[in-house]
Amino acid sequence: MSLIKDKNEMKHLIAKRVAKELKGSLTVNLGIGIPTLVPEYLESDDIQLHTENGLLGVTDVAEEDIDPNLVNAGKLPVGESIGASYFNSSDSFAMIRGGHVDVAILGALQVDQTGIIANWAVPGKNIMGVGGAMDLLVGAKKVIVTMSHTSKDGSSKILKKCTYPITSTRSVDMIITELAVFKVVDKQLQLVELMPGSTLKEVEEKTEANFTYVEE
Amino acid sequence: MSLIKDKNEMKHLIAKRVAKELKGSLTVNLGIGIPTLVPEYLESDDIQLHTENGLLGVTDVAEEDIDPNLVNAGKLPVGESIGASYFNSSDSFAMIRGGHVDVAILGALQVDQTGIIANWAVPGKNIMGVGGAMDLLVGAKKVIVTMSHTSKDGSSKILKKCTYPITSTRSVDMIITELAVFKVVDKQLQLVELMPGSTLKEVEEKTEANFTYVEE
Amino acid sequence: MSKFKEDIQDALSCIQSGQTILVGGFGLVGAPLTLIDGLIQKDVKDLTIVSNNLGESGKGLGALLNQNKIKKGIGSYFTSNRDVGDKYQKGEIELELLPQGTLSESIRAGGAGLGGYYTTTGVGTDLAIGKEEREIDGVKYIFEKSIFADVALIRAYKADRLGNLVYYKTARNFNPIMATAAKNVIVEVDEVVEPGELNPEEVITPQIFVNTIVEAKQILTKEGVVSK
Amino acid sequence: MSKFKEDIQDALSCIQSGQTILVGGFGLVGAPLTLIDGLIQKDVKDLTIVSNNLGESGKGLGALLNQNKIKKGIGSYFTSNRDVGDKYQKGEIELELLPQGTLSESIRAGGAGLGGYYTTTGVGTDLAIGKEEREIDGVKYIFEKSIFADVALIRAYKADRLGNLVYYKTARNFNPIMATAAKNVIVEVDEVVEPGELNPEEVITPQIFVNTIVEAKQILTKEGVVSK
Repeated sequence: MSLIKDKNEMKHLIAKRVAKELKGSLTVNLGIGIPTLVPEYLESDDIQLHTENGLLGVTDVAEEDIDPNLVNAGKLPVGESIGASYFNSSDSFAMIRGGHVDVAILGALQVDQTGIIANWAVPGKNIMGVGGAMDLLVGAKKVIVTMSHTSKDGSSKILKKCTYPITSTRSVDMIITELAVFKVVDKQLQLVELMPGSTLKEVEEKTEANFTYVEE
Repeated sequence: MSLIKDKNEMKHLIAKRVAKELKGSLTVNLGIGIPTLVPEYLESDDIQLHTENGLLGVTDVAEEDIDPNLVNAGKLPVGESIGASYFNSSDSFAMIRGGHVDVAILGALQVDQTGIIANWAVPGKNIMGVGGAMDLLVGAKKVIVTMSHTSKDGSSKILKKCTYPITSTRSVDMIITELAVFKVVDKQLQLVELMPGSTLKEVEEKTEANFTYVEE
Repeated sequence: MSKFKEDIQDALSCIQSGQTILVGGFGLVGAPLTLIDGLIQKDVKDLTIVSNNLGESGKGLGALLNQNKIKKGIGSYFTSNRDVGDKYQKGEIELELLPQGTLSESIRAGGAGLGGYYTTTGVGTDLAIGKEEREIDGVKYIFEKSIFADVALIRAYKADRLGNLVYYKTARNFNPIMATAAKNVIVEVDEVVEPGELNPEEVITPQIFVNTIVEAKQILTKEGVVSK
Repeated sequence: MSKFKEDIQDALSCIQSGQTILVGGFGLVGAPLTLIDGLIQKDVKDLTIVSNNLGESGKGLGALLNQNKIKKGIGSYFTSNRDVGDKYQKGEIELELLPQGTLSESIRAGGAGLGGYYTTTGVGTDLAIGKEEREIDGVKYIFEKSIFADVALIRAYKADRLGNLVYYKTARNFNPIMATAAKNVIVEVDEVVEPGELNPEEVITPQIFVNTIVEAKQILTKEGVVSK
């Protein structure tokens, strides 16, 4: 049984694990939610953060330096790094879709066992927002999904097949939850790591999708 | 018989007549050749000159101020006006094709009696350059053609039908030669003005195309 | 010739009911709040609004929405204003949802005189339903049409009197591309300067695109929107 | 991490025979003359060169042409170098002529991950032969494919060590769009500065696009090309 006490701790645990994947010189786009916590844990000085509303070189900002006209895609205040640049929305998505962003870290509602994700719509509810999710899925060289392993009702979010509308036909590369780290290789899930306090048995119980366990 | 003594005088006569068409606040793209002489005769202070290699706000430049990195589409040195702006080639042609340039003044090899022009290729010679001619033809709100009325051998350049490859299916709006000014209305040529020293008889003799004479 | 106008309603006089209007901004950031306020004062209806969001609840375009002046919204993320969902449920507004990159690219394409383009974004998803799919060099794309509007309402930081514009930080977003894609482009700015005060190398929107300039009177601050 | 390299051949080490290379510049203005010179020194052949012109006779890309290293040229105005016509007559080079707006738009589309687009330019002319025609909202367009290359050789004015670029006057031309449309982007600049010295609002090419920076040693002056 996972040792995590609350949702906030879970989010930080996942963000910290994501940060370990980001080594060397990379351009990384961070989605809304858990991904925005990743910068706290980055070890490389050479990571450039991209936000699709038009800034390459996102940093944290101190409370007293908050500028209402300087925000990330989640509309939260950010700062600009040394060597940053601003651009318009079409140039920003040209970067994304054109394959110039190395890594995208996204949240998801569901992932299937081939690595296809659903993260923009829920059937029966109005389809109201997609933002940059579909663009990031087709464009980023590597996509890492962060999410809680199960829904509030305890049901698995890693499914044989997504029941919500998919975001792209492209499989993500990695899934990181509070329980496990999966890689997607040849459209198959490989459990490559158990998160602290998690057991294979727990992951098996809480994962609907088929997966193999590969100790790395 | 036209009173023009030499080719240079002819070019200036045409350029001066073109300038009379440019009134009020306009953005104008100037082609290579005769069009580049037009600015000498402009009366409006409110004409902004566009060059497709990436500058809005072209001016003349004094010999001592020539900058090798500041040229027009004919690769001739130019200056920049107060309120000028630079942009890349795709943004420049977005302006042209997107209908943001008010007037294009172009040279032509041939014009037909519906106002279709040929100005980029000669059959039997290698097709080697088109530059921005086709873009300007589809994009500029108004197109004025400047050219000598006849070829070196005396044959008409205003024809029933172009024998050279056409530049666009769009008819130009006006043709200005050393002998006459034509308007193109509903795909028909209207002779609206005789140039100084020119007679209707001479224009009729030297024009293969059908046209009507409309005294304005 | 100066494109500056003192009076907001005078600046908006070209707008009529039934028109398609591009509105800049990412949420309230970089949104032309003064011009939107002018639109709220104006007697128009049946507008098609192209904007990433329809503001927030009761703020920016959200206030226009609550006046029932918007017939249709075209955007990428309506979720930021819960009123949009309510109106959609009641059948009081049509919505067209586009991926954000497709929204921005379609506007750019419209301004650049293109008819449309092929993008990988959305292929195989519900947002591709009804759209032509085409394989080019072994890759699947869908066709997206360009967007060109009657009017664009945008926000910039500074304008010279000719209409050259520069922007401020992430308030740039959709504004420069919208400036290219409408018959009438109206911009609100924090400051109007004389021609020559903006460096020609640093102009983001050349004056060719801008019809009318007004001074911003509604400003986004840390404390929210305030009147100047 | 600095992207600066001292040695030109080191910078060009990614280039191989048979590749497609974008080369910036409008004639010699804004052309990466130092990198072209490096290519002249390098043992490669069968290159496809995408550039508005193939230099002037014996200058810039014209010198590379005369080495018979260019298998194919894609551009809009080869007329500026009479040697191109001679080689074409002899069957020593393939040429693909595109309207200048189509050339630039195809490069931008390649960099933006698009498969192609519909343009009005060229409709009904000889340059539309073999291209799909399509009517959209009553207007005729032709389909043009995007261009994406192995390498781009470009010229800028200043770079910071991260690779952010600014340009100088009409030497900008094709360079910023080519920076987006190749796997490897190599830029020569007049000056390398420290990160932070370029204003983030004024960067034209964000560093994400740039792989390698070298110092320009061949400079275009009023008196022609000189070695620095």
